[in-house]
Amino acid sequence: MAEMEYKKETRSVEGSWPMEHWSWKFESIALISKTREAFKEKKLLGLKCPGCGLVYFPPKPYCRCMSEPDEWVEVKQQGTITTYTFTGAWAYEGIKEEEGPAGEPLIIVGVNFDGSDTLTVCTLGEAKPEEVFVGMRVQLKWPENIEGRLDDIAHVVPLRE
Amino acid sequence: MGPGIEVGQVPRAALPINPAFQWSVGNWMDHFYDGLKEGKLLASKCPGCARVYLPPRMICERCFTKCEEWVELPETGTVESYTVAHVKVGANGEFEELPQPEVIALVKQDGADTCVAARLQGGSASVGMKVKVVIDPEAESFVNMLAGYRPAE
Amino acid sequence: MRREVAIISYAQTPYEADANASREMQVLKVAREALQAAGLKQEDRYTVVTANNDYLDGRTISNMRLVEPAGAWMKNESKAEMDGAYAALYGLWRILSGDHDVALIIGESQASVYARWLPGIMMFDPTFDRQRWLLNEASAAALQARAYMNAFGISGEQVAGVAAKNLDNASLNPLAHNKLAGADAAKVLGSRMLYDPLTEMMMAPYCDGACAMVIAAGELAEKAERPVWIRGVGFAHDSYLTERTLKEMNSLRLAAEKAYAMAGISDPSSQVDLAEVHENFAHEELMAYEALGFCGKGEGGAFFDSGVTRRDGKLPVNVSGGATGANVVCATGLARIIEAAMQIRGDAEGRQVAGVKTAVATGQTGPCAQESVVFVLGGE
Amino acid sequence: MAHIDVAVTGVGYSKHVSKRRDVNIAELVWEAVSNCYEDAGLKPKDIDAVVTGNMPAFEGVNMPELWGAGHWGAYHKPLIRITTGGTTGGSVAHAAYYAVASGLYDTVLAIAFEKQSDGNSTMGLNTVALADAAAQFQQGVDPGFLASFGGGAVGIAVYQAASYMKRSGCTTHHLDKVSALCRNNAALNPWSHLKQPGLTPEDVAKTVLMQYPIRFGHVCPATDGACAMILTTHEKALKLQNKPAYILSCASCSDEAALMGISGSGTTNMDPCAQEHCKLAAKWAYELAGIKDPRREIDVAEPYAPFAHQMLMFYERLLLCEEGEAPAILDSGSMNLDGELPVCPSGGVISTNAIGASAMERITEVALQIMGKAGERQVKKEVHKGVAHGWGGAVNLNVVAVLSDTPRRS
Repeated sequence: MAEMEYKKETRSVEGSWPMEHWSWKFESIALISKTREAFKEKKLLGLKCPGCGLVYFPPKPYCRCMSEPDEWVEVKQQGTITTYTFTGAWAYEGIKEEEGPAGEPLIIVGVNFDGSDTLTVCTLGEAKPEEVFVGMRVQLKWPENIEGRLDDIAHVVPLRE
Repeated sequence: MGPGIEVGQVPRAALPINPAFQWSVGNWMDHFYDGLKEGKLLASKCPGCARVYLPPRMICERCFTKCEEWVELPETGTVESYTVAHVKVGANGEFEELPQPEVIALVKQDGADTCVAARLQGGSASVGMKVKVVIDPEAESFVNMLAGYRPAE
Repeated sequence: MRREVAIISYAQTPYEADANASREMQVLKVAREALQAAGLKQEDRYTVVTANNDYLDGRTISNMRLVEPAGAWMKNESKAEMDGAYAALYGLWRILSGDHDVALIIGESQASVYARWLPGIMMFDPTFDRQRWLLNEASAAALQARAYMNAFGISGEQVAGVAAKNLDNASLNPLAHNKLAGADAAKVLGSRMLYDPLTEMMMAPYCDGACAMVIAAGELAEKAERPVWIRGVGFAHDSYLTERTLKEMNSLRLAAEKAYAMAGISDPSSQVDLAEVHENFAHEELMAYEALGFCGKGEGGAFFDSGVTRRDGKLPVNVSGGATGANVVCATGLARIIEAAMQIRGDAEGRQVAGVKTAVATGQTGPCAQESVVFVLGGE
Repeated sequence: MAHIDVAVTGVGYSKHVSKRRDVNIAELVWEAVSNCYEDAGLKPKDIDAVVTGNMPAFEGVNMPELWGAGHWGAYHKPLIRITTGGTTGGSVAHAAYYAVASGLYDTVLAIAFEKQSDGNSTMGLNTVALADAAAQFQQGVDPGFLASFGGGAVGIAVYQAASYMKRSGCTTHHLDKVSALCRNNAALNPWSHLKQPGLTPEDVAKTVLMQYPIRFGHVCPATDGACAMILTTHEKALKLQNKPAYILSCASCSDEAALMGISGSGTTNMDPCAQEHCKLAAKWAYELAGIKDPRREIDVAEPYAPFAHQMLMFYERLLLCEEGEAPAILDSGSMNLDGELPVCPSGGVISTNAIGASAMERITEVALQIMGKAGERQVKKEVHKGVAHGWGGAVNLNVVAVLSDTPRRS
C-alpha cells in the first residue's frame, strides 16, 4: 500500500450557486413604481406609517413598528447629508488628487430629504470633496430628461439658501 | 398593503449571477483520486475501531481519530439500497424526465463500512446483489473516475 | 426543566405553491398576529429567533432583511439555519436561562423563489457526491425508502397509504395546499413515478409560507389563556447520508428518548394522544412511528395498517395533513409544533381531535432526517 | 431561579492563513476542534451538545455540518446550527451559552469557521445584496452607479468611517495608528493571519487608498480559519481548570439594514456610525452581568473591527467612554497591551478575518486573557472582566458578551 504523500495543495473541484434561477418577490417594486411615475411631475412621494408616523422615501411596504405604511405624502426636495464618502482616489485630510487613478471625483452622500425619516443614497455635484460635511444642506437636481427611473433622484447639489 | 395601494401580482426580480466555488478536496480525497487514477479503490481506516471509510475520511466520526491507515479494497461490493430514477434534477432545479430510467445504488464495497452512491449498469437491481466497481482512470473529470457499478455475474 | 415554559400564541399563513406576497410580508403578517394574540406590542421586551436559510432565500444573512417584519427591530435576535422547530428549541433555551421571559419564534421560506431541488443538492459532500449530481433530497429519500421497506417487508401500499391518509387529512385543514379528500393508496401508487419506489404523491411538495409562535415563562405564561406547556425537548444529529444506516431514523430516536425522559414518558404509545410528524416523504412517517416508540422496530407498516394513526384512531398522526399538506422548508417542523398546540388547546376546528392532553411534534433538517428535534407538549 | 454560571473551559484555533488548499472545509474545522478538546482536556464523549455556524455563501455548501460534523466529534450528538452573518461566531457562542444556562446541557462545544479560499470573498459579500440589486436594476438604477453606492470592495464601512470621523474628530492618522497597534499585537499571536511586527502608522499611511477614508492598510484580510470553544457549568469547569473564564452575559441587538433599504426603499438607519443598537446590546449585557460602570470595570476589550475606524467607534458604542473620546484615548496609549484598557490584544479582526469565526474569536481571546493563557499577547494588567463584540449585516447586527474571572452574582 502506497503511503499517502501529504500535499500542500490538493485537487480542487468546482461548483456554483446558480442564483440565476432564483426569482425574488418585492411589493416595494410596485410601491416604488408609483413614486417613479410621480418623478415625471417632479414630485417626491413617500409612504407614511399609520402606526408611528414615519415617512419612508422611497416607499417601503413595512415599518419597523410592524405596521404597513399606507398614506402617500409629498416629501421635500431639500434635505440634509447624514453620511458620505468619495469614489475615485484622493488622499484624505487635504484631499489631494495626487494619489491613485485620475478621474472625475464622485461624492456619494446619504441624504435625509425633509419630510421623510429615511436615508437615500445620492451623488453630490457642484461641490468639492473637502466641502462636504454631515449636516450639509442639499437640494435634489433633476436630470434633463426625467424617465421615471429610480436614479432620476440620484443627484443632489448644495442648497444655496 | 393598506387602502389605496394595490400591489396586484407581487412583482419579481432576478439576476443572471452565479457565484462560483473551488473546493480543495483535502489530502484524503486527493489520495483516493490518485488511487482511482491507477485503477485502485483506496479507503481510509480508523486505527482505533478499524472502521473503513470509502470515500475516505480524515477523521473517524466514531473515535475522533485520524484515519492514517489505508487499505486497497477489492472490486466487489453489495447493493445496500437502490432507486430507479425516472427523472434527474436539471440545472434550473426542476425534475427532468430521463430518456431511459437509470439505477442509482448505494453500494457497500467489500471491506468497507460506508457506502458509495453511484450508477448501477444493467437495468435491474436488488438489495443484496453483488456488484463490481467500474473505474475509468481516463474519465473527463476525475470525480467520475469511479464511474459506477455493474452486476458481478 | 428549570422553568415552566408555555406556547401562548401562534399564527400561520395559508400555505401555497406560489404566494402572492414576499417572504417579508408573510413574516410580518404572522409575527404581528402572534404578538397580538399574546398581548404583546413591538415595543415590549421579547427576544426573537427566526429560522431561515441563506440558500433558500437567495440572500446571505437572510435574517438581516427580516429585522423589521420579524418584529426584531432593536431586539435581541438570532437565527437558526435549520427547521423552525430548532428556532423554537433555541428560544426555549433563552427563556430557561432566565435571561429572557418571552420569545417570538418564526420560520419561513418560499419554494416559488428558489430553484426547487438545488439547495438540497448543495448539502452534499462537495468533494464527491455533489460533483456527481446523483444525490438530491428525493433520490436520497428513495434510497432510504427502499432500504427500510426491504429490511422490514414494508409494502408500497403501506407507504402510499400514509400519503393518502395525510392528503385526506389535509382536506380538512384550510391552510394546507396539497390536499385530496378521499385519497387512497391506489391513486398515490398510480401517480407519476419519480424515484422508484417513490411516486410524486408520496413527496411533500415544497411550498411558500411562514409561521410564528410566542413562547413564554413567568407572568405572561401564567396569565395566558389555555397555555400549552413544553414538557420535553430533544434533538440529535446523525452521520452523513452514505455513512449511516438508512433503515431507521437514529436522529429522531435519540431526540425522542431525551424528550420523553424530560417529559416523564415511558410508554409513548399509551401516554401520547396525538403526534404531528415532519415527513418529507411518506415512508418517513412509518419510520417515525418506530423512532418515536409508538411501535417496535420494523413494525411501522403493521402499526399503520391497524388504523391507530388515522384521525379517528387512538393515536392520530398528522391530522393537519403533515408536511404532505404543506411543506415549507424552515417552517414545516415549527408548523407541526403549532398544529400540536392547536389540538391541545382545542383550536383545530374541523380537524379537532377530542381529548388531546399530550402531543408530540417533530422537525427535521438535512437529507433523510439527518437532524431531528422533538417537542413533547401538554395541556393544563 | 438561580442563574447557571457558564464557564469557558477550552478554546482551539486552526491555522489562520489566506489559503488552506491542503484540507477541505471539514478537515480545516477539525484542527480547531481537536485543539479545543486538547486545551480542555476533554473528549467528544464528554460533550452534551454542539453548536456550529459559518457564513455559507462564502463556501458554497448549504448546511456544511451535514457533511462535516463527523469530523468534529458530533457523532449522534444534539447539534444546532446558527448563522447570522458577520456576527455568526458570536451568535454560535451565545447559543452555546444559552444551552448551558438553560440547564439542559452541561458541556457544549461551539464551532465557527470560514474557508474563504473555497469561494470568492467579494462575491460572497455581494450575495448579501444581489436580491435587492435585482429589484433596483428593474426600477432603473445603473449597475455601475449602484456598485459605487455600495462602496465597492469596502462596502458600507466607508460611509461609516467618514461619519465616525466627522462625529468624533478621529483623523486618518488615528486610523493608521489603529492598524499599526493591531498588526503589532497580531505579531505576538501565533494564531493570527497578518503579522506585521514593527509596522508603524507611517507605513500604513503609505498603503493604497481604496475609497475615502479607507486605505488598504485599514482593512482586514480574507482568512481561512476555524475556532472552537467548550463551555460548561461552573462546577464542571472547576474540575478542569484552576482559573476558568465565565461568560457572564450575552446580548444581541438588530437595527434596520442601512444604506440600501429593501430593493431601493429608504431606510431609517440613517447614520451607519450611530450604532444605537450596539449601545443597546452593550447596555443589556452589562445589566445582566451586574456591571454598573463599564469604564472602570472592564479590563480588556475585543471589539469586532475589520476596518480601523471600528476599533475606536465600537470602543465608544460599547460604552467604554463618551462618544468622541476614543481617538484621544488611543493617543494616550491606554489601548496598548500595557495600557489601562487594552483593546484587541489579539490583533483583532483587522489582522485575521475568517468571517464566520471572527466574532467567536473575540470571545475566546477575552477568555484567554482572563485565564492568563494569552501567551505573548497577554496584557500587562490583571484582567478580571472583559467585553467581546461582534458586528455584521448591513451595519445592523451587533452581539456583545461580557466575561469575567468570577461567576455572575445573582
